[in-house]
Formats: sequence, structure tokens, C-alpha cells
Amino acid sequence: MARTDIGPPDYREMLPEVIKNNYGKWRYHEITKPGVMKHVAESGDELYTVRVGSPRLVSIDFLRDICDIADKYCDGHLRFTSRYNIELMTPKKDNVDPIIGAVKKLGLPVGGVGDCISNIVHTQGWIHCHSSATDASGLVKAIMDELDDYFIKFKLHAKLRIAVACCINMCGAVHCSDLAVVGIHTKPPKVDNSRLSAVCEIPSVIASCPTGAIRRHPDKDINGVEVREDRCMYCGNCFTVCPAMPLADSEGDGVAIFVGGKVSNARKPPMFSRLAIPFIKNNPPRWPEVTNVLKKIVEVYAENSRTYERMGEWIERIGWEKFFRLTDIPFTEQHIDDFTFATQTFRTTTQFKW
Amino acid sequence: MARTDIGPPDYREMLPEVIKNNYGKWRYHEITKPGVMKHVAESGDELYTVRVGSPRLVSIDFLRDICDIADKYCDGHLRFTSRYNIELMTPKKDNVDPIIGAVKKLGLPVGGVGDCISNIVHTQGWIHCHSSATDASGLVKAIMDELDDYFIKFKLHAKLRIAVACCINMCGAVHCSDLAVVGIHTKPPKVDNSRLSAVCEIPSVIASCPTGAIRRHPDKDINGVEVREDRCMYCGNCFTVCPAMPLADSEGDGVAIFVGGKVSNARKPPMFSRLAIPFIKNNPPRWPEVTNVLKKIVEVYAENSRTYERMGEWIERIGWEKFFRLTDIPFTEQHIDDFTFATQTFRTTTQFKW
Amino acid sequence: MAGDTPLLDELEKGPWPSFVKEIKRAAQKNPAANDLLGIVELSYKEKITHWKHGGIVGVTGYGGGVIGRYTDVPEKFPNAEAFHTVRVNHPSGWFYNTSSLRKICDIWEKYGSGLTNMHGSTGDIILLGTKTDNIQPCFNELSNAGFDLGGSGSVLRTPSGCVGPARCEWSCFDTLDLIYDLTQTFQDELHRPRWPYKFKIKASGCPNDCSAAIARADFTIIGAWRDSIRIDQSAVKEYAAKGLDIKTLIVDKCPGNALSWDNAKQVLSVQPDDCLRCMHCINKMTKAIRPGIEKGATILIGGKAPILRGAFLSWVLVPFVKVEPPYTEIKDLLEKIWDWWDENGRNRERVAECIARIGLKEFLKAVDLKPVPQMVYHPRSNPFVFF
Amino acid sequence: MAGDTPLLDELEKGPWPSFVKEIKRAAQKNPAANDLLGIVELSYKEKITHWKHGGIVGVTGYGGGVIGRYTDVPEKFPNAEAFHTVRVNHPSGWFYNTSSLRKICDIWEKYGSGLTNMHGSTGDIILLGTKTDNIQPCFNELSNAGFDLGGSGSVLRTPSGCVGPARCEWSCFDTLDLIYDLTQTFQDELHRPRWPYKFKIKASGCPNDCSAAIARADFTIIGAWRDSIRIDQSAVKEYAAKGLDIKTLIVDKCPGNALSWDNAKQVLSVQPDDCLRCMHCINKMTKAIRPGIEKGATILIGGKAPILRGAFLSWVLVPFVKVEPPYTEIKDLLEKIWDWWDENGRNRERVAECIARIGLKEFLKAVDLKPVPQMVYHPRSNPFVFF
Ligand code: SRM
Ligand code: SRM
Ligand code: SRM
Ligand code: SRM
Ligand code: SF4
Ligand code: SF4
Ligand code: SF4
Ligand code: SF4
Ligand code: SF4
Ligand code: SF4
Ligand code: SF4
Ligand code: SF4
Repeated sequence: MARTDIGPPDYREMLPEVIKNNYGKWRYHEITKPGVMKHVAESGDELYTVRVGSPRLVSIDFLRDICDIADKYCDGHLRFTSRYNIELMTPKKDNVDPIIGAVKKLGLPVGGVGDCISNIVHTQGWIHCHSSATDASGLVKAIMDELDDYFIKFKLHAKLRIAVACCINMCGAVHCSDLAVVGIHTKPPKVDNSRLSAVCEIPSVIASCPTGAIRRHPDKDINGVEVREDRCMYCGNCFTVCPAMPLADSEGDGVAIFVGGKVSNARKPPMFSRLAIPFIKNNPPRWPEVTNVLKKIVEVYAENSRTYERMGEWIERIGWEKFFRLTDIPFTEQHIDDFTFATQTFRTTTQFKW
Repeated sequence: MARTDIGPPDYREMLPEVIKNNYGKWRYHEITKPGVMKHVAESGDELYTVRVGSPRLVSIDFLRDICDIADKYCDGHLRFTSRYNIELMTPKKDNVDPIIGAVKKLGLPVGGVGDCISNIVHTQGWIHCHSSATDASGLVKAIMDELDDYFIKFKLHAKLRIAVACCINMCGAVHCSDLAVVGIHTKPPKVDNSRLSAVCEIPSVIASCPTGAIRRHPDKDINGVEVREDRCMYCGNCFTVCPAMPLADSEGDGVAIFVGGKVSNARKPPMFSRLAIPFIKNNPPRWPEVTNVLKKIVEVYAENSRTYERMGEWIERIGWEKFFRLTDIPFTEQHIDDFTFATQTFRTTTQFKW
Repeated sequence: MAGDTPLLDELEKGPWPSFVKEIKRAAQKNPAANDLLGIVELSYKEKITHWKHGGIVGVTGYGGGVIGRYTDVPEKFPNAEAFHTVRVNHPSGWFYNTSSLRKICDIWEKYGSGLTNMHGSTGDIILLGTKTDNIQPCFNELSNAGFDLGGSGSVLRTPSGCVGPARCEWSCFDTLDLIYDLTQTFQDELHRPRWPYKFKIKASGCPNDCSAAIARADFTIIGAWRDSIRIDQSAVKEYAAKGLDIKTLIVDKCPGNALSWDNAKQVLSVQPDDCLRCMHCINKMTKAIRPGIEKGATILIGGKAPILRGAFLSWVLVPFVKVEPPYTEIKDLLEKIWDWWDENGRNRERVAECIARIGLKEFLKAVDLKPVPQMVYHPRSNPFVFF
Repeated sequence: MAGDTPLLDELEKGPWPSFVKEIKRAAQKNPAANDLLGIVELSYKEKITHWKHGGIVGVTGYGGGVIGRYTDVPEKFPNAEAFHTVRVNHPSGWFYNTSSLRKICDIWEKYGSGLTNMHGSTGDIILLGTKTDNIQPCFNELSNAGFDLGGSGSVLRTPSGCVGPARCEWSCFDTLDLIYDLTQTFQDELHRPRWPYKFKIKASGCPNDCSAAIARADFTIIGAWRDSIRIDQSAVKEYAAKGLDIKTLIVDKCPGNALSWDNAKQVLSVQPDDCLRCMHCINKMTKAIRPGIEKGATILIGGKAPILRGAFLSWVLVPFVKVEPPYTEIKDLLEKIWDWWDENGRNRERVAECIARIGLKEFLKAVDLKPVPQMVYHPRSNPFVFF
């Protein structure tokens, strides 16, 4: 029988010697080249970190390959970052290049440190989730193939964080990313009344809808519900509550693109990402319309932003009206909020740019 | 019989000659001394304006006195400003001092131009309104007596606009004033069910309440309504709809003080005023608690603000936490919004001052 | 005589001109004004209003313009038992010639308390306190003198605007003429209630918004220009010479980051694309900087006081419109807005509340306007989009 | 064999490492991974998911930690008919020694598809794809290896935090230890659903918030200091000498206007009172500027994704708290929050939504906190105050 409630292993067992010795006593750090940081402790000890890009969805053999490198150069320790990158750390400067060599041999990129694009926070998509309106891993692969250069080189004025979520549940800090790609449905649920009452409680299904679009089916002979399609904004909450309300649709599914969010408190407070493109139809395996527009946005941002300016800070400075102009993205009625706090987004000043 | 729908007189009949001649062709202006402006036209013509403080609630003899001055020095023309001040205009520089002399003889102050406190936008109060929770004219008199120096001299870094409203209907741009005094009730309506059903429609009364505090009286014998007092926020909307729901109360009525609003688009977009003091009991005839705290706020602002900084801009720069500290005003649960957009006011960043 | 007024007497003291003195002045000639003194003194004593909820009074043919008012202590103050207010539409810009103003005084001496507000906060001449029987004759004489009533109730309220081109060098359109023209054009809307609630129009000639339109008008017209501000470099140099710290006080305070100051050359330049037309640099360097040449206005919608859902500031509806007689574009837009609101608004629902409830999208369609980024501070952050 | 996967094959090309390559690698040893390939290829072809709504699977004694998942095309892909996910709680800071990591690999080779996410976005090790029968034995072995499950369902989700003092010079408290301690203390809350909905805790050692806590955690702990930043003037001079434009890039970007730069003396000074602890100057002058000495954290509440009322960022609840073992203050606060939410929350209502519905005032009372201005951007603008 298994022991329960033991919790995760003690983190202290997982730390390399140099970290144990200098725990809480780091003095400063610097970035020595793309993907490599040097941290210096008060003791004078140094720690070199090589950051390695990962597809996140990896096989156990992949992990074993990485463990081999860590055993050889990093005293048998490694870590992962909050954005799925792998970090290989060593107190020895001389180990840095061999680590990079070994990692590259595995086909993995080194980068993501400092003012560049790091790995994409993402989710399950068609790999595992019933709720998905798009795939996540595939989008990430297609996008990073396009933007790889921004991971391995310093081409930006600030960090640029991208996130992909396969539905509007947004598993990840998607709503506060410099760039976010979010799977959305654009067709109302296809109610399966033949099994609905068997698998779900009708009152809960009705109550689940934030817009009140669901009602008891007007036909008394049908023990089920009906969706008033003009009131449905495809949020999928009814489907989360009841499997007989699927929304996925080959033609209706795709992604929306949001821009300008951030999480850090540096300079400006955290900001939500804002809608840039309401809908792009799924076009697997490489979603070229999505990758193209993201590239365009990144390029326009790279060219027009100032030193240390995150995407959202840049847009705030130039104004949304100019953002849409510079990126050639059309502004539509969908961009205007019509949800709970809509009126708070309306521009109550004559201050704007033409 | 009267002619109807003739509308107001044509404004052209009301303009002095020098204005007719230079209409739309003014080149620039300057403030020559407190209360006096010189406008220069492209033609080279000059126009001097003397701005005169008025109590707004004036007798016809007061108006006749002013007309006498206008006849003597201003070619029989005058105007009023959007803040109730009187403006006496003349193309002749030499007329300025005599105008000031004549006005002062009437006991009226000259000032309000440029970076100072102008007249207080205000309302009816106990002079005329059934809805009032305080008086307006009396508050204005008491406040301006205290702050008169700021009207007649340049003691500030920017304009400071004050407004007084006698109830939360806020007749005036009260919600966007540097300083605002607003009459509020703090007791629920005293329902007069003996006449309610005779003078009002019960469903309308019930529907009028934004918090749903009003319901049919639980006692079936009473054809009227009941107010659930814990849900009432004394907005008075039920009283507007139905006279049998009066809120006025000798002990419960008083004022709240709001600060930091503005209307102009200069530098910062328009801002709402924000609650500084939730409640001060009415204390006529001079409301000393109110005048004291306003004076304190004005003094702290005058001392701490920078050139061209409106009250709200100053507070935005130093932060509300510092505003409350500098002014010694306690921060209470009432300051925290709990109305429609409350969550949008919650601080979603670690950026704050101690 | 109202008797002693010890509390009000306190308010005759102090430097600021006293409304009590004014009431007393009127009271010498007029018994209603005298009773008013007593009523207000009573309020000061009891800390409570002594006016009752309105009553319907008015003039033939109009649904508004008079605020009916009765005291709840008529036994004590019979002369002010009825003390109605007559709202008289002011001339654009609140300009008067003394003969017109004297005429109003004379009429009000005859029919009213002799007390006025110059002006009410919507902009009307407020004739304060008369009895029911006097209203119609008073109106008749006012109308003979060329004046008409202002709005009250669920109508178009008296439009008003800033002093504009009459005296201000910055006015981007003729505020006085526009207000006059709209007032004349919409006399029917002003006098005969037919809408869900009140509707206010205010105009300011530039973004300084001296009529506080953005905060108080359902329909807000604020002057704007499309091209660049105009800078006179020699005047700039004079300001610099006189000690104005142009970098700190002008350039660094420009919200658009549109200005730059070359200290060596003493040249102030603007990136017109980045100017938000906030007026700051113009305000502070009146002799050196002016608005552009291609002038017009921005139209915003929805300003109102807090009751019932919290206050609204007007929001951008039309970023730029030319404002020239006969103002067809503006009038057409107003009519479309009223049609939609009239059809969709609930009782006592201002246009902003109605749009907030039904959605800006629907509203824009109804009034034939295309969505533009200028309408919002930023696009939506939530993914709840209708298709 | 899953057959041809022409669409997925496209995603083996290009510079970024390929998840398809990883699935194929696993597929060579594992038939379920092989069938996954087929299922995903089908999704790519039909542009639709082939997973069905969850199913309840788990391990003895726990109410969560496993996400049940079945395909809707089991006839074609019988090996992946059931393809459940096991969420394994990661060690604080995502640090591993290779022997632990290899152990997990071995266990997952035996019981699962051989595919993982390192990590899930909450922070768990995600073991992706196993059948129902394998779950319990897999868990047994994991537990023997010292690992335990993470959270799923209406429980405390796996807490996580940034790398903190292990490698970062700015950490204002021990993120790793706090996360470990809270995880251990609240094992019951983590494994046995009893709340209205999920509850997440995340900790970042400083306001850079490298764990994105403010956006994703119901309970957000972010490092802070109460005293002044520390400036090493000689290091400042070095930065200046190397060409950093301190005025433009540091001072002018300080959101608190707290810094000033004396170019003549090459001295950077701070007005500690005005510092908002945004980290900017520290981030950009790592060798010259450091956080203060009196360290602790700010606690914020309510972060979550958009469903159902729009996203929330966490908002300030406790401006400053010391963060030292045994973390009693934080634990007490958590218990109070949970008690209140448990009692008041509706089904599927996150704590932020519950507070938004009932009011911050009530909530503060329940958790014994006094209102302070730091909780809000600004006080209310409406006059609708309860007394
Ligand atoms: C390793 C990691 C923490 C962890 O526990 O895993 C980490 C580590 C560091 N962060 Fe971070 N951050 C990490 C995720 C984040 C996140 C969260 C995220 O990306 O989802 C943020 C918030 C992002 C946002 O605002 O949207 C974050 C915002 C920062 C910032 C603020 C950047 C800004 O200007 O807004 C800094 C300071 C800076 O870069 O100037 C920073 C600085 C640092 C430093 C320099 C701290 C230090 O002295 O060690 C570390 C290396 C920086 C680098 O990568 O350039 N770290 N950092 C995370 C690496 C993720 C990755 O693989 O790329
Ligand atoms: C696995 C994971 C995504 C990933 O690929 O990394 C995930 C996967 C799911 N999430 Fe999530 N969420 C995951 C992190 C998140 C996060 C990010 C975080 O925790 O930092 C969020 C946003 C933060 C938040 O909690 O608000 C998130 C917000 C949601 C929501 C929306 C909740 C809300 O209140 O807004 C749902 C919907 C729900 O709970 O019904 C959801 C529901 C789900 C479900 C259980 C689908 C469902 O409706 O039943 C997904 C199961 C997918 C599957 O088949 O494996 N997931 N989910 C993440 C958990 C891995 C882990 O334990 O480490
Ligand atoms: C006469 C009047 C218009 C009218 O049609 O009656 C007027 C006239 C002028 N305003 Fe105004 N403003 C007038 C009410 C307003 C209002 C409305 C209000 O007070 O309710 C505002 C908006 C106030 C607010 O933001 O809360 C207003 C905001 C301005 C500003 C912007 C100030 C700022 O920095 O925010 C300027 C420019 C300046 O002063 O630098 C301005 C400038 C001017 C100028 C200089 C314009 C000009 O060249 O003639 C005029 C004299 C300025 C002065 O008084 O210092 N005027 N001005 C109003 C006089 C009211 C009074 O008696 O005091
Ligand atoms: C006379 C005046 C105040 C003054 O002393 O100047 C006034 C007086 C009254 N207002 Fe007002 N309002 C006056 C300008 C305003 C303004 C300012 C403006 O128009 O620029 C506002 C704020 C802007 C707005 O419209 O939102 C204003 C917002 C209200 C409201 C709240 C309306 C709302 O939707 O928020 C009410 C309540 C109502 O309509 O039931 C109201 C209601 C009233 C009533 C009719 C009381 C009532 O509930 O029936 C008051 C009659 C008082 C009396 O006995 O004489 N009054 N009222 C102003 C009109 C004078 C004029 O015509 O020139
Ligand atoms: S974002 Fe939606 S589809 Fe993607 S893993 Fe989360 S719940 Fe599933
Ligand atoms: S998808 Fe959302 S809006 Fe549409 S019916 Fe379902 S719950 Fe309602
Ligand atoms: S603010 Fe209220 S009390 Fe004062 S005049 Fe307006 S409606 Fe009457
Ligand atoms: S005063 Fe306002 S909240 Fe109170 S009962 Fe009347 S309408 Fe409702
Ligand atoms: S709003 Fe502009 S145009 Fe009108 S008076 Fe004020 S400054 Fe002049
Ligand atoms: S008008 Fe305002 S935004 Fe435009 S240049 Fe001048 S200060 Fe800048
Ligand atoms: S949040 Fe702060 S303490 Fe933690 S890793 Fe990031 S920079 Fe370091
Ligand atoms: S930490 Fe941020 S707010 Fe504080 S001094 Fe540095 S830049 Fe300014």
C-alpha cells in the first residue's frame, strides 16, 4: 500500500552543493551570453546557468538524456523554470560551453534569458483536453519555429512572454501575456438532448450559462434544453458542466490573439492582454495566418519600442489607435468590450491619436 | 397670449462691439493681475475682462447694480461664466480699475482667474429642494469665507474647482471636481404607508430601488412597502419616485467630501472625484468641521503640489496612501468601493507606498 | 416679517458675498422672499428641508420649464406656500445687454419673489419663487421680451456652451452659434416631454472643456483639430528668455510625448502624430502655441451624475467632425440617437445607461457609426466575443 | 502502429524542438503513445478534439490528483481508449537530482505512456496517459520513491513558487521553504475536495513575480521590503562610466518618481518614501542597487482566469507581513479565508468571485483585517455608502 499525504520531496535534497552553500546569499548576476547567466554570491562563489528550450511535452528518454548531461557537468542536479525551460547549472565556468555543446547535440536551443522571447506557456489542446478549441503543442511549435531567432538572440528591448491556451479557460497566465493565443469556439453548443437528461441535471445546465442563453426546451416532449443562439458567446461553461453540450466544430473553431499583457510589477503594474484579432480559423498543422501575424506584431514592436519597454508599455505609450495602424490589423466591433465592465473601457477623454 | 418656441434671444444681440468685431479672431491672452485678463485680437484690439465673484442666489436689485456698472464702463454688456461669476469686459485698459473699484464698493470680490479657486458650482439645498440633505448656499458661503484668499490671490499651482451638491443627484459637475461636498442621508426612508398607496404606484416604488431593499409590506393588512434597512444605501431614488418615502433626518443628514476630480483634458484625462470623508453631520450655519477639513486639504495640496499640478494629478503622483497620511484623514471601510465596478478599484499590483 | 433669523444672520458675516443679504434685500419688497427667509431659518434650526416633493405646474403648450414647489410649513409662511421656479433659457455664452437683463428683473419684480440664480447649473436663468397663478402671465411677458423657457422633465434640457470664439483664442468651432442653432432647431424636443428621461447637450470649444460638458452632458461636443499645433519659435524663445522651464513644465508634462526641446537651439518641436490635443502646451504658452488649422470637434456621449448606476463621463463617439452651419451632420446624429433611445430606453434611463445595458455595438449600428479604436481606452481583455 | 501521420510530420521540421518527435520516441516503446499519435493526427485532419469529457478515476484515499480521460475513437485507437493524467507534486522551485528524476521516468515507463509534461502550468509533473488499472500501482511506486500527487478538482492546488533564494539575489523571503511548508501543512486540503472550487497559492520572492502569481493564484505572496533600496554609489559610477543613461533609462522610468540623478556628482539618490518597490532600478543595475533589509511579503488575493465573470488579477490584502517559519500568520490567514469562502461560496465560485459578490468589507471583517488605502487604486467615486 502507498503512503499518502507525504507531499513532495524536500527541496533541500534537490539542490546542488553550490546552491546549498550560498542559499539566500547571492549578490548579483549578469548575463554572459544568450541563454547563459552568471550569479555571484557574497562568498565569491559563482554559479553558471544554461537555459535550454524544451517542447514541454517530452518522453522519458528525453528526460534521461538531460539527466545524462546533468550528471556529467552539473553534479547530478537540474531544474525547470516556470516557463518549462530546463536549467543546467554549474559552479565551473569551464563547463558552460561543453553543456551548450551537449544540449545542442540533442537538438535543443539555448536562450530565453534576458530581453528575448522565452518558451511559450501552454496547455493540452488536442493532445489531451476535451475542452480544446485548438491544439496547443502544435501552435507552440509553429510559432517558436517562426520566432526561434528571438529566443537564441537578443533582438528586443525587453522580455516578451507568449502564452497559448486551447480554450478560454486559459490554463496559464494567458490573460496577462505580451502575446497570447487563445482557442475559441464561434458556434453555440450542439445540444444532445437524447442523453442530456441522463448525464446532467437540467437546472445546473441552465444555471451554468452566464448570459442566460439556455432554457428548458420549449417542446414539452423533449426533456432537455435549448440554446438561444443569439445570446451565446461560446464560453463553454455549459460544456464544462455537462458533456451533452459540445461546442467543438471543425469550421467554427480557431484562435483569438491578445496582446500587451504583463505580470511583473516592474515600472508599470501588471496589465491584462487585450484583444488584437478576434478570430483566425484553425489551420493545422502550421497555422500560417497565426504565425504570420505574430511575427508581424513582434517585428513592429521590436522596431518601434524603446529600451526596456514591454509590449504593453509600448502600446500604452503610442496608443491603441496607433498600434492597429502600425500592425495593419483592422479594428472591429468585436474589439469593443461588451461584458461586465465594458463601460470602464470606453474612452472618456478627447485624448487620442488620429 | 405668449409666443411659444421662440427660443432664447439671439446671442449676437448680446455681444459688445469689440467682440463682434473680433469674433473668432482672438490671438492670445494674458492674466494682468488677480481677476483680470487681457485678450488681444489679430486686429490688435484688446479686451479686458474683470471677473467678479457672485453668490449666484441674487436679488434683482443686485443685477441692476451690476447693470449700472456695465452701462457705465462696458458699453452696456456683461456676461456670466459657467461657474456663476460675473464678467465685466471693456476694450479700454483705463476702465479696468474703475470697474474693480465699483465692484468692490458693492462688496464683491474680484478674482477667480488663473491658478486659484474660482466660484463654487452649487445647487438649491434648503432654499428650494425637497431632496436636499444639506444646504448649498450656506455651505458655499461658509467655505468661500474660509478660502476667499485663494480666490483673490494666486496661491496655487493650478486651478482648483470646488462643487457643492445638496444630495447625491449631484446637480453640477460635482463628481469631477477637485473638491466636492455632497449632501448625503444616512438613514433609510421613513415610509409613510398611510398615504403611500394613494400617491404612488407600489410596483414603481419597489422597482426604483437599485439594491432591492424595498418590498411589499409583509403585513397583508398594510397596503404599502417595507424597507430592509441593512440593504439601503440612502440613495433617495425611491423618494424621487414617491413622496411617501422621505429620507431627510435632522441627525442623519450631512455631507461627504470627495477630492481629486477634474474635467479638462489638459495633461491627464478627466477624472472622477474620490471619497475622502464619508460623513460629516450637518452643523449649520457654518459647518466648521467641513470648512476646516477643506482648508486643511487645500493647504496640504498648496504646499506639496508641483507647478501646474491639479489636485487629482498631485494625488495620483504621491498616491492615495500618502494623501490620507498627509491630510490626517482616516481611511475606513466606507472608502472601499462596493458598488457596480468595485473590483475595478482594487489594487492589482504590489506598487504602493507605506 | 419672517421674524428673527439668528442663524442666517451669521452668514451675512465674512468676506464672500452673502446670499442671505440678497434674500433680505428681496424680502424688503416681496413677502414671499420674506417668508423664504423664515423657511430657510427653520431649516437651519431643524437641519432639514421644508420643501415638499414637486407639483405639476406650467404654462400652456409646454410640458416643462417650471419646477413646482410647495413648503410643508404653509401655516407659518403662507406667502411662500407655493414657491415655483421658472427656468428661462439663457442666451448662448451667458452674454447679456443690460436692457434685456433689466427687462427680466422688471418682469420678475412684478410676478416673482425678486430672487434669481444667475445661473442654474444646467445654464438657465433661474427665477426663484412664484405662485401658480403668476406663471402664465410671467411667461407671456418674458416671451414678449424675447425670452423663452428652458427645459425640465424628460426633455432636451437647455443646451449650453463655453464662451468660445466670442472671447477665447482656442475655440475650434463656433460654440455660441452651434448652441443657439441647436436650441432653436429642437424647440419641440425642449418643451414637450416624449423621452425616457432628460437629455443634455453641452459644447466646449476646445479640450479644456470650460463648460464641463464631458461630465454633465449626454451629448458632448468638444473642439478639436486634425492637423498639427502651430508653434511660433520666436515667441518660444521669449518664454525661455523670461525663465519658463520649457523642458520640465511643458515637454515633460506632454501626455503624448509629442514634444521635444532643443536647449541649444532653443527650439520646441512637435511630432504631430503623437499629440493628443490635450491643450497643456497651448494653455501655458498662449503666445507661442496655437491649435491647428483644420478645426472641428470630437463628439462624445453619455455624461451624467451618479444616480443610479454610478456616474458616467461621456465617451468618444465621433473622433472628428466638421462643425459648420447648418450643422446637418450633428443634427442627423442627434435624431438617430433619440430615435434609438426613445425606442429602447426604459423609464428614467439616461442614454448612457441604455447603451450600457444594450451594448455599444447595437447602438453604433443604430446610429450608423463604424467602430474605431478612439472609442475605447483599450480593446476588451475578456474572450467573450459574439460572432 | 498509428499509421501515417503526414500532418504531424510537418511539425517535426523547423528549429524548435518537436513534441511530435517526442511522441514518436515514446511510441516506439509504448502502444498507448503510438495510438496517441493517431488520435492527434486525426484531430489535425478534422480540426476537432477527440477526447471525451472527463471520467472519475483516482487513488484510494484521495479525491483528486488524476484527470480521467477517454477518447471518442476507441475503436480505432484501443490502446489509448483510457489515457488518464497523473499529476505529481513537484519539489519546490522545480529542482531535481537526477536520481529522483530517473526514478520517475522508470515508474512511468512501467505504468504509463512514457510521455510527460515538465511541467503543467500549475506546476505539477504531468504524467500523461495511462489506463485505469495502472493508476493505483503507479501511485504506490511514486510514493515509495518519495513523491505524492498534486491537486485537481475543488481542492488546494499544488502550490508553487519562483526559484527564490536558491539562485536569485532579490528574494525577500524563502519561497522554496514557504511553498514546501504550506504544501506539507495542507496535505489534507490538497487531496480531499471540500471547497466550492479550486484554490491556488503561488509565491514570488520579489515584485518581478517570476511565478506569475498575481495573475494565476487565489492567494498570492510577493516579496517586499519596508525600508529603502540600498544603493552602492561606486557601482553606480561604474554603470555610468560604461555608458548606461541613468537619467533616461532608470530615473525617468521610476514609477514612484523616487529617484534623482546628480550628473555632476554621479550620485543616484532615492526618496524611500516614494519608492513603489517596482524593481525596475534594481533589475537594471543589479550590481549597484538592492532591495532593503527589512524584508517580508505583500499578500494579495483573487487572481484567476476569465471564466465566468472575466479574469481577476490578485489585489492587495496585506501590504506587509514577515515571512518566517513556522509561517503562522500566513497559515492563520489562509484558514480564515477558507472558512469564510467555504461557508459563503457557491458551487464553482472562486474566492475572488465570492468576495466580489458579497463585498470586500464583509470579507475583511471575517478575516480580521483592517481597511488600508493600499488595498485600492483609489477610494470609491460613487456616493453609495452604507453606514
Ligand atoms: C527562472 C525564472 C524563475 C523560476 O523560478 O523559474 C526567472 C528567473 C529570473 N528572472 Fe524572471 N524568471 C522566470 C519567469 C518570469 C516571469 C513569469 C513568466 O514568464 O511567466 C516573469 C513575469 C513576466 C511578465 O511580466 O509577464 C518574470 C519577470 C522578470 C522580470 C521583470 C521583467 C519586466 O521588465 O517586466 C525580471 C527583471 C528583468 O528582466 O529586468 C526578471 C528577472 C529574473 C532574474 C534575472 C532574477 C535573478 O536574478 O535570477 C532571473 C533570470 C532572468 C531571465 O530569465 O532573464 N524576471 N520572470 C523564470 C524563467 C522563465 C523562463 O524560462 O523564461
Ligand atoms: C494540465 C493543465 C494545463 C497544462 O497543460 O498545463 C490544466 C488542464 C485543465 N484545466 Fe486548467 N490546467 C492547468 C492549469 C491551469 C491554470 C494555471 C495555473 O494553475 O497556474 C489556470 C488559470 C489560473 C486559474 O486557476 O484561474 C487554469 C484554469 C482552468 C479553468 C478556469 C478556472 C477559473 O476559475 O477561471 C478551468 C475550468 C474548470 O475548472 O472547470 C480549468 C480546467 C482544466 C481541465 C481540468 C479541463 C476541464 O474543464 O475539466 C483541464 C484538464 C486537461 C487535461 O485533459 O489534461 N483550468 N488551469 C494545468 C494544470 C497542470 C498542473 O497541475 O500543473
Ligand atoms: C469663463 C470660462 C468659460 C465660460 O464660458 O464661462 C472659462 C474661461 C477660460 N478658461 Fe476655462 N473657463 C471656465 C470654466 C472652466 C471649467 C469648467 C468649470 O470650472 O466647471 C474648466 C474645467 C475645470 C476642470 O478641469 O475641472 C476649465 C478649464 C480650463 C483650463 C484647464 C485647466 C487645467 O489645467 O486642467 C484652462 C487652461 C489653463 O488654465 O491653463 C482654461 C482656460 C481658460 C481661458 C484662459 C481661456 C481663454 O483664453 O479665454 C479663460 C480664462 C481662464 C481662467 O478663468 O483662468 N480653462 N475652465 C469659465 C470660467 C469659470 C469661472 O468663473 O471660474
Ligand atoms: C436647479 C438645478 C440646480 C441648481 O441649483 O442649479 C437642479 C435642480 C434639481 N435637479 Fe438637477 N438641477 C440642475 C442641474 C443638474 C445637473 C447639472 C447640469 O445639468 O449640468 C445635473 C448633473 C448632470 C446630469 O444631468 O446628470 C443634475 C442632476 C440631477 C439628477 C440626477 C440625474 C441622473 O440621471 O443622474 C436629478 C434626479 C432626477 O432627475 O430625478 C435631478 C433632479 C433635480 C430636481 C428637479 C429635484 C427632483 O428630484 O425633482 C431639482 C429641483 C430643485 C428645485 O427645487 O429647484 N438633477 N441636475 C439645476 C438646473 C438649473 C438649470 O436649469 O440651469
Ligand atoms: S485551456 Fe481549455 S482546452 Fe486547454 S487544457 Fe485548459 S481547459 Fe483544456
Ligand atoms: S457556451 Fe456559454 S454562453 Fe453559450 S450556451 Fe453555453 S454557457 Fe451559455
Ligand atoms: S443636488 Fe439634490 S437636493 Fe440639490 S438641487 Fe439637485 S436634486 Fe435638489
Ligand atoms: S434610499 Fe435608495 S437604497 Fe434606500 S430604499 Fe430608497 S431606493 Fe432603496
Ligand atoms: S473650452 Fe476652450 S475654447 Fe472654450 S472657453 Fe475654454 S479654453 Fe476657450
Ligand atoms: S497639446 Fe498636449 S499632447 Fe499635444 S503637444 Fe501639447 S502638451 Fe502634448
Ligand atoms: S520573483 Fe524576484 S526573487 Fe523570484 S526569481 Fe524572480 S526576480 Fe528572483
Ligand atoms: S524600485 Fe522602482 S519605484 Fe523604487 S526607486 Fe527603483 S525604480 Fe523607483
